[in-house]
Amino acid sequence: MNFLSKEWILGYVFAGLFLLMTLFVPGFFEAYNLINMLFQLPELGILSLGMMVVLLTAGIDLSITFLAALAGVIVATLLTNGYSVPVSILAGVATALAGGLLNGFFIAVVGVSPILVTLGTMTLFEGIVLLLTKGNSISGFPESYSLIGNGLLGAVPIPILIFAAIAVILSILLNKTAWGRSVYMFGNNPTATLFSGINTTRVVLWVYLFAALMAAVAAIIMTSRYNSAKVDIGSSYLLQSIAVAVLGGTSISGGYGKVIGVVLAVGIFQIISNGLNLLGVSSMVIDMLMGTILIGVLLINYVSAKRKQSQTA
Amino acid sequence: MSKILKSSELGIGVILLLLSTALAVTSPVFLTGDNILDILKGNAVLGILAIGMTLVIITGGIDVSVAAVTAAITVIIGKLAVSLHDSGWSLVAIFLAAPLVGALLGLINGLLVAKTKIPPIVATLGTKSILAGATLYVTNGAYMNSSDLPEAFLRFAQWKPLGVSVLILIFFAVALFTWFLLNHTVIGRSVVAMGGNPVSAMRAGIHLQSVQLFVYAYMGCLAGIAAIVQTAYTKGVDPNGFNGFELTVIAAVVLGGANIMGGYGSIPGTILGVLLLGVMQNGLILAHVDTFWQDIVTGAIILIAVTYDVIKRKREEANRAKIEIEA
Amino acid sequence: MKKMNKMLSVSVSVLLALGLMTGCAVQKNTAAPADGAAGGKSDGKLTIAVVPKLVGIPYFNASEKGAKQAADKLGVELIYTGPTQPDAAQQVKVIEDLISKKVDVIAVAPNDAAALTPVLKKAKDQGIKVMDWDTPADPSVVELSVHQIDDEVYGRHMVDLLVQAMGTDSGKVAIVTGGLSAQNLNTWIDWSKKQIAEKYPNLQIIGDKIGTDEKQQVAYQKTLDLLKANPDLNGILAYSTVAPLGAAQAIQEKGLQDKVSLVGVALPKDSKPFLEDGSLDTATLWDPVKLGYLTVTLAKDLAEGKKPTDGQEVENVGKIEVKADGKTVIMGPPSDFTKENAGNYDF
Amino acid sequence: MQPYLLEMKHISKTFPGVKALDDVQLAVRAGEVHALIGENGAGKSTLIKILAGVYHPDPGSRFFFDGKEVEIKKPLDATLQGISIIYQDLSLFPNLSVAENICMGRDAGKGPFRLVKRKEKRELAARILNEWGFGIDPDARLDTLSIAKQQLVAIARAIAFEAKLIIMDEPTSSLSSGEVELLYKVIDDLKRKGIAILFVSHKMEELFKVSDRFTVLRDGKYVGTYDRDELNEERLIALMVGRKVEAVSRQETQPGEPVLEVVSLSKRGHFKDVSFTLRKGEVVGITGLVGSGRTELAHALFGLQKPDAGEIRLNGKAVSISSTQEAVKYGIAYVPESRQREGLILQQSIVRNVSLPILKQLKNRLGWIDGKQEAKLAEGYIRSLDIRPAIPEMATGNMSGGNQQKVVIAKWLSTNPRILIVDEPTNGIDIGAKTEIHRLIRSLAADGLAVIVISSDLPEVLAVSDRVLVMRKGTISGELSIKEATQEKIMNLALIGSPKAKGNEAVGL
Repeated sequence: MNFLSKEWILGYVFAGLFLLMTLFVPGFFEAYNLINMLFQLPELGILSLGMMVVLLTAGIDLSITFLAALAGVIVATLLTNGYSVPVSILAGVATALAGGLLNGFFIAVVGVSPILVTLGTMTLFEGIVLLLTKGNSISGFPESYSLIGNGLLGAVPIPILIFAAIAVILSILLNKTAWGRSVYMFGNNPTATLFSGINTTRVVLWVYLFAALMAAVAAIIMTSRYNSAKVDIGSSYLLQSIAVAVLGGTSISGGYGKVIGVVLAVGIFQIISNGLNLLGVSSMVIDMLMGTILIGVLLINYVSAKRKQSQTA
Repeated sequence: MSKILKSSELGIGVILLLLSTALAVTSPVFLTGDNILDILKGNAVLGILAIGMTLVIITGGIDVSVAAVTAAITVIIGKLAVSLHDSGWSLVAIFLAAPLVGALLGLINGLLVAKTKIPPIVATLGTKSILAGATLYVTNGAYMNSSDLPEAFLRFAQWKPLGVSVLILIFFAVALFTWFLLNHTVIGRSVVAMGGNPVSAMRAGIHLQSVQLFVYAYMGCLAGIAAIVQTAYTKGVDPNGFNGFELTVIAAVVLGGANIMGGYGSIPGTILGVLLLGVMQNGLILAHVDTFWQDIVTGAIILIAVTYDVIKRKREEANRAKIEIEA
Repeated sequence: MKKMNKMLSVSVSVLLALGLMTGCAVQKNTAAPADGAAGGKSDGKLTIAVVPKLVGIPYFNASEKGAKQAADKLGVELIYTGPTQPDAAQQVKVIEDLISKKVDVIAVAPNDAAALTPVLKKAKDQGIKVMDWDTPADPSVVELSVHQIDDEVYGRHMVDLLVQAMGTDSGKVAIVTGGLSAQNLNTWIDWSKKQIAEKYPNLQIIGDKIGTDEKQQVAYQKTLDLLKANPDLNGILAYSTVAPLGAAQAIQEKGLQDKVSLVGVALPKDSKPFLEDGSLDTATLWDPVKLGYLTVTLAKDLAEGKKPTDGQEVENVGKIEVKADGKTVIMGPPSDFTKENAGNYDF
Repeated sequence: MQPYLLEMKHISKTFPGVKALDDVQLAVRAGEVHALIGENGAGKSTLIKILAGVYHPDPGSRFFFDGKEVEIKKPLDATLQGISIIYQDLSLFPNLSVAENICMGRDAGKGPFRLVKRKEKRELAARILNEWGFGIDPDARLDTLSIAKQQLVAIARAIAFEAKLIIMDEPTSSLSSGEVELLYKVIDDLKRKGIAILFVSHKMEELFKVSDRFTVLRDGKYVGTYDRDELNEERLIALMVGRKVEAVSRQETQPGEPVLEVVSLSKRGHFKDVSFTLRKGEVVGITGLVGSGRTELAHALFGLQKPDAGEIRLNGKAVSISSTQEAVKYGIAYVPESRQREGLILQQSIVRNVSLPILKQLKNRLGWIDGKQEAKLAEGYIRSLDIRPAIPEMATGNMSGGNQQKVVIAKWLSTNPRILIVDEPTNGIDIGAKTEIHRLIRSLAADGLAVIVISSDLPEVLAVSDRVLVMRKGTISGELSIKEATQEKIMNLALIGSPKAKGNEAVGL
């Protein structure tokens, strides 16, 4: 076991922060607040997992939050027009997948660089949502729908269960299936992966479809939790999800990244934002701290990697 | 002739030309000198930042903190203006401080990128949130209007030598200077060489870390100039005025044919990219495109432009191979 | 093992540094002293949380000022906090954390009314009094709704002002707005449109509302384009506190002060230069400082079980109007700022 | 005897934990071609990097150049002293013009804001290109040139720096035979002008053709310096390896039924009207100039490129191969030209590289990758192909070239192919490993595999093939059985399209 790996370092930071907050922030270590955090964390967590998979292939998906908004608006429109919950959710997921397919098509088939494609589709999806909603929010969903985002199973919030399930499934997909293995291999060396008889087009297409699916799931949780769908809901998660994925150890140039790292990273973000909010620290300062921590953890990684190198070389 | 046809700016040029023709047909106002000057003036800030970003992208880097840096400097300009009032020094102080502070902030990015090997997008994402948070924390978002700015600065903002706004001239000057820097100075060629092949560049005696420090500092310096132009353009300071602007800047550069992985990128291309975005925004209103369709059209045009570019490049490559075998 | 110790010490020192920074930040933030947050009610003081749509913009800074004045005067603890972006999701998180903190009253200006309904219900379940201010939330959850203005009156008032400035009730007008998805702006725009349809049938609205991203330079550019695309334009209605400034700047630049009339929602201090040269004819707004003051005053009353009454005189604010439902409070009519009076305000 | 141009004495270099060079010496005279040889890991590249200023030698090392003791601290110092190095990857800039490539580095060390004299540079570049008859447009962008032309640009660059010593690291590794001849001619010209050349290569034949003297290194130690007359191939190999290496003993195989038939296959701009048959158990060598369409043909067979016309028949049945996974399905395997770029995922382990093409077959009951089966597979190949180090979790990037190539071959054997296409199998692999790879190819054929070996290395082609196809300008210009094939005949087919030259002079390009 390498106790100095990126993931362990994140674990130390997570535990340390948790301890610090428990000791010094009143109200932090209370059942209500802990459950509260479990409600808050999944949206960003799920989007970050989607982003992580894209980053593994050395790509990026700037359209992820607006795709989520689009999926959410579709679900909301159908729900408010009397369609049943499953039908509406299915339609939302289908819409997101269509968006993911569009991204995937331009990236994997045509070969345009991901940042360009998703920059374009980001604007495109935003435009479609605006056109559909005229900028207004859509609300008023059935009670059963709002359970998804607000319900508890025993004492555990349903969204965190969804997040946990996704994390486990993604872990298995990435580590135990041919697709997952190909994702890492493609991230390291796309040419050699293609030359090994892997259908890299399909691998990448599925990556963007997966990200789109994550966008849809996050959208369902958000619309259900907030009882509303709107063009800019969750828009601040875009850069946050990249930051979380990277903080979680995902290499922006592809080929490395672990689910556990991203989960810890989203936990770190959650603890900081919640703890400091409880302390009454201004949101602006929280933003600053997030940036500092991002750079700080990467510096630690850099230093430890360098030390390791000089020891083994 | 064949050289012109092959240049990587061609794709975007064609799209811009088509769009402009369509607009000229639909709107009589589009091709007037007045409108063109408005487009240029309105996109001077974007242009200046995009030019700086071109150098960063050529080296294979990226700077997502650019909007936060520019916003921070507009605030500093505002503070300077208030504390110095109308004294003759205020203008000098602003013109010295803005690029200098920008270069210093850029240098921090450069140090992070060059010395710690943190990927540029991540390092600058970090500095972005620190800087944006700090700016808001210090100002609390307070807005400043023209009555807070010195008279001399306002006169400067209105100055129109040769009938062209000084802001456009600054944009052109920055473009021209950077083009010259990139093509005719040692550091400029080092930037291009590093983008083409960093290992070879090191072997040829180019100090890569210095090049990186330079491009990020230069980006920061241009952000300072952009902040002056922005303040002159809006005659006010809005700490929130640049939220999300970094993506527009990057879009302009990559639309202009720069390779996001480094190596390729040109000042004329970037200017075309800036113009495409500017013309699009301008034209959608002039052509009376429905508000709610505007984003969709913009997104679609970006997709078409980048796809066209890729297809063109692929075709070129195929043709290149053919030439070899027949020769 | 040695290596590990080293690593741990690095981690710990980073954590300490963070803790230190946090400490400083808290100290600086005198509005919410750490121990006040800690005890909540330990010193018997009421804790009132006022949540704006976002922090760090002039309008909500002005309300914060008023809220603080009221808190000092009335001896209550005030927490004024919100997200840094007008994102409903972030706002919900802020409120959830406030619930954890066990405040007594939460007054919120929703980014998206519907999106807050679940979290406000949760707050109520925890025994927290819930009210809205600035922008109405779901009326079924809030116990009190503080409106600066009657939306219908305000929307119609803007059109009246524009007609007055144009000097005629026929011609072409355009609508420029801050964000296409801003709920309160859209409400006003809808009432304005209704007013035009009902009262000024000869006014023609050109195109749909134009969004400007809450950015002055964007409003400036788009208004320029608008003026060029419609040379026969007579008037512009500008909603959001940033859009009128950009629009006025465009009119100023093209020297169209006499040809194109502009009425907008703007703070007097920001719009003074434009009012003075006539590019902006009238800015109309309420006093956000008073709004903050009123919000905290009524929040305290709410916590103490006092209901507002129609015509009640609120200190430093004036007479308020209470609608028939007994919980919708209207601060008063809008103030119109012109070049004559703009200098008298400090917000 | 003239004095030495370059003299390095007592050169040692210690890396943390490793002594890469131990009291090594090297002396080169002006106007000679001096071969620096040794197996991979012998310390050649470390020594070259010290010469180039990339590494600093340990204290006590002494370095004389042009009569005085010098200290080389950074790459630029070496260049300015008159030592130019042409790296195997050429170290050029694809996005710059030829002229700029030639002059790159001239301004290094000057103030960053000094102006670049582009016109002057262009003139200098044009003059050199012209004087030496390289026939390259100084304004062309480098990435529009062939590798051979790029190599000439690299040489022109050394000339432009008035180099007194040019180090060439495996200069012929990506050149075809004809281009190699051109390079020899240039080397001759350089010699005549008194420029010394330090030549690093693994190809015995060419070493004896161009070199005047040899310095041999082994395991970071100096073995000796010898005149050409003192050595023969066998002796040289013995000096390098420290033992005797046996030549490939050829197991004669009986070709079986045709496995692959290619009929009039064409791809516009790449190859035209290519027809041949490949039988079970035989090795067919395909050679010709780089750019003659060999690799493109292989790509078409492996589904990486769609041919415009013609037919591919497998076991008598016409098939269309439009993707790599289809190729794999049909039992075709391709060991690509560039091991590092196309063959392996260097960051990943041996296990993961070997299992990559058959991941879908390694499923257990849950549909997951069966880790045990996967490890067993890799361990099996590590044993049967003698891959070293025998650590399944070893990242392939940390292995030697020969072992890397074995991993690539293992990867393909795991798919149970019927046809194995090997492109430049021993590029940059040292002698010992080279014969091992050759032996492996022969034994695979003996086991019934049909093998195509694409190579520019004529001795290699002759060593492993049963039949040789020569390509020229996209077509097959001739076929030779191993009994009739000679290097000369192959060269003639590759260059002029007929096995008999009118006179030997015509060959030299």
